[in-house]
Amino acid sequence: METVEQIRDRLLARFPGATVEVRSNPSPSGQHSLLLGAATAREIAQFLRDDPALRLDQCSNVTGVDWPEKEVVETTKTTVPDPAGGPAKVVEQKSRRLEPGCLEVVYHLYSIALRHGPLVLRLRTGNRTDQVTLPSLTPVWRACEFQEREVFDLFGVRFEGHPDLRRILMWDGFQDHPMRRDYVEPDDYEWEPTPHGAVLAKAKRHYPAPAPAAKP
Amino acid sequence: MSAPDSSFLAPPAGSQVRAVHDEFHGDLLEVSMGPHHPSTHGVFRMIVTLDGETIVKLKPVFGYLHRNHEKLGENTSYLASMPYTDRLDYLNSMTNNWAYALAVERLAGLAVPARAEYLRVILAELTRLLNHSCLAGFLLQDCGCSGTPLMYAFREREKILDLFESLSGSRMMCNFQRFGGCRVDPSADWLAGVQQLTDGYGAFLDEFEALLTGNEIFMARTQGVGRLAAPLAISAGVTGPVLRASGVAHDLRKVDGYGAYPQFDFRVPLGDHGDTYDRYMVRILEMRESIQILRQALARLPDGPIMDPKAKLRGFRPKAGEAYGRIEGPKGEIGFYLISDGSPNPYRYRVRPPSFINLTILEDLCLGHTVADAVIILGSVDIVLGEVDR
Amino acid sequence: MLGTGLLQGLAVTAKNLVGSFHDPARLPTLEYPEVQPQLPEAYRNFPFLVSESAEDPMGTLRCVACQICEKECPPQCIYIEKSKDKKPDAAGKQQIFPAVFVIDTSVCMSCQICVEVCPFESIKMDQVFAIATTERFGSLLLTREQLAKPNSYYHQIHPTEAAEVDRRLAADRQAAEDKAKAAAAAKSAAPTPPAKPATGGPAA
Amino acid sequence: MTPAAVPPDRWLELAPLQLRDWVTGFLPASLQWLATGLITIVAILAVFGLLFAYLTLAERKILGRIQNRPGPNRTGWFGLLQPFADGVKALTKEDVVPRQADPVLHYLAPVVLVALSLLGFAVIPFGRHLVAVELDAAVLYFFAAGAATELAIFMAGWASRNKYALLAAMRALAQLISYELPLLLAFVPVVMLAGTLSTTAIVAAQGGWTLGVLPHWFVLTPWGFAGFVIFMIAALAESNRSPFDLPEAESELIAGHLTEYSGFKYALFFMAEYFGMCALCGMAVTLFLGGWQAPCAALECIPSYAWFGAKLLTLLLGFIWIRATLPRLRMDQLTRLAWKFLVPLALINLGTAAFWSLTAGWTGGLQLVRWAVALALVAGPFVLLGRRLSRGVAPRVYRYASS
Amino acid sequence: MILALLLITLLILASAAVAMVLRNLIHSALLLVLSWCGIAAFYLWAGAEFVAFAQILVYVGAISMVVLFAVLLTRPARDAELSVPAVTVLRVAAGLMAAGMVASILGLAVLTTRFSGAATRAPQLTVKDLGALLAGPHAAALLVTGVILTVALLGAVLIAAPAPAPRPEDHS
Repeated sequence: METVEQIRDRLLARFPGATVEVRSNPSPSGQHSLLLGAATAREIAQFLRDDPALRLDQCSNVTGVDWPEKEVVETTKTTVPDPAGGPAKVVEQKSRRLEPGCLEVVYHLYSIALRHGPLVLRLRTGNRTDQVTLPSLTPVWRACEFQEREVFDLFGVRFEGHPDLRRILMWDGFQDHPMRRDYVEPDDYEWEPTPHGAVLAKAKRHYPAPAPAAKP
Repeated sequence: MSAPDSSFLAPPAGSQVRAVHDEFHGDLLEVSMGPHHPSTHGVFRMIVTLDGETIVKLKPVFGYLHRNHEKLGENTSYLASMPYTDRLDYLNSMTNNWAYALAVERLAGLAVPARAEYLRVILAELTRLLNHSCLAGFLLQDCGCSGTPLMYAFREREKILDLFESLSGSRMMCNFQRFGGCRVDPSADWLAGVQQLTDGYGAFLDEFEALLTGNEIFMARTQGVGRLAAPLAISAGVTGPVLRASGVAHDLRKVDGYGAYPQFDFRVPLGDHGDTYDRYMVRILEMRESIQILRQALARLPDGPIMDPKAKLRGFRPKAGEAYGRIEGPKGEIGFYLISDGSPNPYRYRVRPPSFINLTILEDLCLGHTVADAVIILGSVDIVLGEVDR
Repeated sequence: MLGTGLLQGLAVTAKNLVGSFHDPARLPTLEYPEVQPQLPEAYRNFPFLVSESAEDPMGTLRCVACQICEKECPPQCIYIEKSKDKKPDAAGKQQIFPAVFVIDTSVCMSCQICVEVCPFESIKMDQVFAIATTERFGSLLLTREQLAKPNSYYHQIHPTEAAEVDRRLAADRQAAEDKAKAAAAAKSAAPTPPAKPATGGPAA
Repeated sequence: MTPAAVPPDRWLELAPLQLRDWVTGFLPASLQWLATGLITIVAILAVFGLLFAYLTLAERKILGRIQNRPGPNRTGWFGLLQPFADGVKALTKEDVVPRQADPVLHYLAPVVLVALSLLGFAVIPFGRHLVAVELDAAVLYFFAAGAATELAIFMAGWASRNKYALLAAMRALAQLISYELPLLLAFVPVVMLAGTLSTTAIVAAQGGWTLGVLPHWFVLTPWGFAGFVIFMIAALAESNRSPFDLPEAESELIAGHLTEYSGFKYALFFMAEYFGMCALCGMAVTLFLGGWQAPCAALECIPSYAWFGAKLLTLLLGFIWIRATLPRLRMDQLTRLAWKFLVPLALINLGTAAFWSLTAGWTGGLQLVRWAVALALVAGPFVLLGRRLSRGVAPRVYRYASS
Repeated sequence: MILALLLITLLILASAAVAMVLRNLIHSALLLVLSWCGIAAFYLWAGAEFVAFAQILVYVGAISMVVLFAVLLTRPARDAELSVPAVTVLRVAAGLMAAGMVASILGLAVLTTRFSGAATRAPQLTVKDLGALLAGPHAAALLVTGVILTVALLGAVLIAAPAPAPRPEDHS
C-alpha cells in the first residue's frame, strides 16, 4: 500500500478544495493517520473505497475519542540583545494558551480485495458543545452503522446522513454521554466496606462523616 | 408500543423480500423476543413485526449487559485491564487476551519469544475448537434436538477447559497472556494432555457430523435460510466464519500473518451459498483445520523463555502514540485500538467487537423468514452478549 | 427425504446410549457432593496471606505492607493500613507489618494479579470455592486474621510452586547474608573509611 | 370368534380373569356386571397410570444416558420415586388462572383432553381374553375418540386469551388435522386385509406362524411395513412428539397453548399427551405387530398380555429415542410432509394392499413375483416422492481458499 | 332404559337451546358439539355402532373444527352492535302464527303414522354386511356422494385461494 503521504498528495490532487493533513504516530506501530476536513469527508471516503489502487472496502473499526480543552504552556526562548552592549540574554517566556477541545472519530480502513491496510482516517468536530455534527460514512460502508450509533451514544457526535441515529447501548431516556472525559456519573453510590482511593473520595462526598464507620 | 407507522414497510435495500406488502390487509403482530428468551444466547432482544408467520421488520435491541468496559480501561493500568478482557467474549478468554497483548506489544514495540508465540497459537486454536463446538451445540438446540448435540459439544468443551484450568488456574477467566509473552510455562504432561485431546477430537467431529450434517430435517431447516451476499457482508464489516461462509476468502491468520501462523500450513474453508448451513459447515471444517495446526504446533514447539526478559510487569508506561492490533478470533476480527499519552493508564482503550458488528446484517438475513428461522439465523451468527454490549 | 441421514443420527445416539453404560468417556458426570472434584494444582480462588509458622500467624506474616497489591488490584478490593512500629521478619530485619489487611471477597475476582506483583511472595492464591455466607458485608470481608494461613498449608495446595518459592527465598536470604558478611569483612579489612554499606534492598 | 386350534389356556393366561370373577363373586348377581365394568376400568387406569408415571422417568433417564449423563437418580433408589416427586410438585404448585381467561373453558380443556385420550383404551385387546369392550367397529371408535382431542387443544388455546397461546393453538390444529389423514389411511389396508373393523378379529387374523418361526403379522408384508411406518410418523405428529413438537416449541412460542397453565392442569396436559401416545402405540401394535400374538410357536407359553406389553414398550422407547435425536420441522415443512409425501404414499399403499389381497391365491414361483411387485409398489413411489420432496436439499462439498 | 333415553334427549335439546341463547359464539359452537354427541349416543342406544362412531368422527372431529375456524376467521366488526328491532304486536302475532302452523304439521305427522306395538330391535348388522350392502346395491349412491364431496372440496379451495389481482376497493 502507498504511504500516507502519497495518498494525501493524490487526495489533494483529486479534491483541490479538501483539507487533508497527515498526523504522524510516534509509536513503533507506525500507523500514521490522515486528518480529513468534514466538508468533503464522504466524497473522499467514496473515492478511497472505489479507487482501483486502494480498494479499501472494509471499515474495520470506528472509534470516538474525546480531546477536552487543554491548557498548553509554551516556553518560547527569545534572545534579547542587552541594551548595555553585554552578551545577548536568552529569556524564556511562558505563554499560556487554551487549545480548544474537540470530539474526534477515527476510522480504520482495510482492503479485503488487495489485502492491505490499515489506513487511519480522523474526523474532528468544531468543538465539544454545539458544533458536534460530522458526515456519516454509513452510506459508504454499512459497517459504520452500529459503531457510529455507539459513538453518538457514548460521545455525543451527531452523524448527519446516518439512516437510524439512536442510542444503541444506553437506554433511550439517558441524557448524558458517559465516555466523555468530563462525565460525572450519577451518585448511586453504594456503601462499600473497604473504600479507598477514588471510592473513598466518593464515600466522603456521599456520607459527610463516614470515616470512622468505614474502618472494619 | 407505538402504532407501526407505514414508513418501515419498504424493505431495506438489498433484501430479497417481494413487495407483496402493499396490498396486505391483515394487521401486523409485534412480538418482542427477549431479553429473557430461551434461545437468544443472553440478554438480547429482538422486536419482530410479523405479518402472519413471515417477518416484516426486526429491530435488535441490546445494552442490557453494558458495563462500559472501555471507560474502565481508561481508569486502570494496562496490566489491570488484562483480567477484564476475559469478560468480553466470556467463551474465548485466551483469544481476547492475545488480541489485547498484541495491540499493546505493537504500541510499545515489544518482541515476543518464539516459544510464547507457539504457545499463543496452541491456546488460540484450542479456543477456536471450544467456541465452534459450543456454537454447533447451541445451533442444534435452537433447531429442536432436545440438548443431545449440545451435551456432546459440552463434553468435549469440558476437556479443553480442564486443560486451561490446569495451565492458567481458571477454566474460563484465564488472564494468561502478558505484554511480551505468556504468564506460565506449560509442563510436559500438560502438553501431553493437549496432544491426547487433539488426537481424540477428530473422532468427536466424525461422530458429530454423522449425527447432523447428513440429517435431512437439519438440512431442510437450514439450507437456503438467512442467505448473506458477499458484497453486503464486506460492506457491513462482517468478519470471521460468517464472512467466509459467503465465499469471501478473508482470514486474518493468512492476511495479517500475525504470531507464528505463517509457519503452519492450513486451509481456510469457504462456503458458496452464505446460508445457515454453510455457516455451520464452515465452522465444522475450521475445527478440522485447527486440529491440523495444533498437531504441527505441538510437534515443533521450541524451547526457550516464554516472557520477553525486558518486559516490565508494573509501572508499564508505553511512549505516547496509538496502535490498532487485531487477530482472527473464533467469532471474527477482534481488535484493540489504544492511544497512549505516556501515563500508566491508556488515554483511549477501544475494543473492536466482532459479534456486535456481525449483528448489523441480522435484519437483512431474517426478512421474509418465519420466527423459527430467525431463531436459527441468530444462532448461526454466533453472538456473545458480553462482547456485544461491552 | 430418504431418511438415511436420520437413521445415521439414530445410530449415533444409540451408540452413545449403550456406550454410557460401559465406556467411562461417555459418562463424564461427576456427582458433586458425594464425589469431590480433583482440582488441578494451578487452580486459584481468593488470595490468602502466607505466614511462616502456624503457631503465631500474626507474628510471622511475610507481608511488609508495601501496598503494591492494593494499587495494582484491578477491582481495588484490598485495603491495607501500615503499622506504626516494626517487627523482626524471618531474616531478623525490622520490617513494618500491616495493622489492617482486608480483602473484600464480594469484589475480588481471583485474577491473581496481586500474587504476580507482590515482591515478597507474601500473598498466594487459595483453592477454596465452597464458601457461602449469610450476609453480604460482615462475613465476605476477610480480615488479616482470617486471611493468614501457614506456609505448610501453601505447600499442601500448591506443592511445586511452594517449593520453588521457598528455594528462591532461601537463595535470596543466602545472598543477603553473604553480602552482609562481605560488607562486614570489607568494613573490618578497611577500617579507615566507615562507609556504611547500603543495606540490602528488599529481597526481590 | 376365537380360532379353532388354540392350545388349552395356561393358568397364567386366565389369571386376571379368575381374579376378577373371584372379586365380583362377593356381590349380588344384579351388581356383578357393574363390578366387572368397574374393575376393568380401574385395572386399565392403574396399569396405564403407572406406565405414564414411569414413562416420564424412563424418558428422562434414557435422554440422559443418550446425552452421556446419568439422568435423575436422587429421588428414591436410582430415581424411582421421581414421578411421584413430580406429581407432588405439580399438585403443590399454585394453579394460576389469568384474569382475562375464560374460566369455564380454561378449566374444561385439560379435563376433556384427558377423558378423550383415555377413551381409546377401551377397544385395545391387551391379551387373548383381556379386551375391555368387544365392539364390531372398534377401530372406528378409536379414531373417533382421537379426532375429538383437537377440540380440547383449541379450547385450551382460545380460553387463555393470550396472543401466543392462540397462535400456537392454530398451529397445533393445522398439524393435527393434516396428520389425521395419513393416520386413517394407514389403517385402511389392515381393515381391507383383515376384513373386519373389530380389533380382536384383526389380532386373530394375524395369528399362526409359517414354519413355526415367521409370524403372520401384517408388518412383515410389504404393504404392512409401509403402513406401519406411515402410521408411526402420523402417530408422532398426533401426539405432538418431536420432531413434530411444534405447538409447544420452546425456542419460539414459549410453551404454546400451555402458556397460561400451571400446577396440576399443566401436569394433566402431559398426562393426556402420554395416554394419547400409549393408546396410539397400543393401536399400532394391534394393527401391525399382531397384538398379543407371540413371535413364534415355541414362545406360546409366555402369557399374551406380556407380549403386548413388550411390543408396546419397544414402540414407546422408539418414540423417546427419536425425540433425543431429531431436530424439529418448520410449520410449512411439516404440513408439506403430510400432504405431499405421507398422503400419496398411503393412497398408493391402498393399491398395494388391494393387489396383495387379490393375489392371495398365488403359490410357488408366483409367490416371489407377488412379493417383488408389492415391494416395487412400495419402494418406487417412496424414492420418487422422497427425492421430489427434498429437491433443493443435499449435503454440499466445500472448497478452500487458494492463498 | 327409558330414563337413559330421556336423559339423552334432555341433553340434546338443552344444549341446542342454550347454544342459541349465549352471546359468546365459541361457547355456543362447543355446546353444539355437545348436542351432536347426544345424537351419537342415540345411535349407540339403537345398536347402530358404525353410524354412531362415524357421527362422532365426522361431526365432533371435523365439522366442529370447521365451525370454530369459521367463527375465528370471520372477525365480527367490533363496533357494529346487532340491533334487534323493537317488539311490536304485529311481529309477535306473525311469530305465533308461524309457530302454530309448524306445530300442527308435526302433530298431524306423528298422529297419523301407525307405530307398531312392540319396540322391535334393529336387525343385527355387522360392519362387514354394511360394507357389502354399500358396495353392492347402493354402490351408485356411494360414488355420487364421493364425487359431490370432491367437487365441493375443490370449489372451496378455489374460492379461498388468495385472489391474484389486488382488489382496489378493499381498503381496511
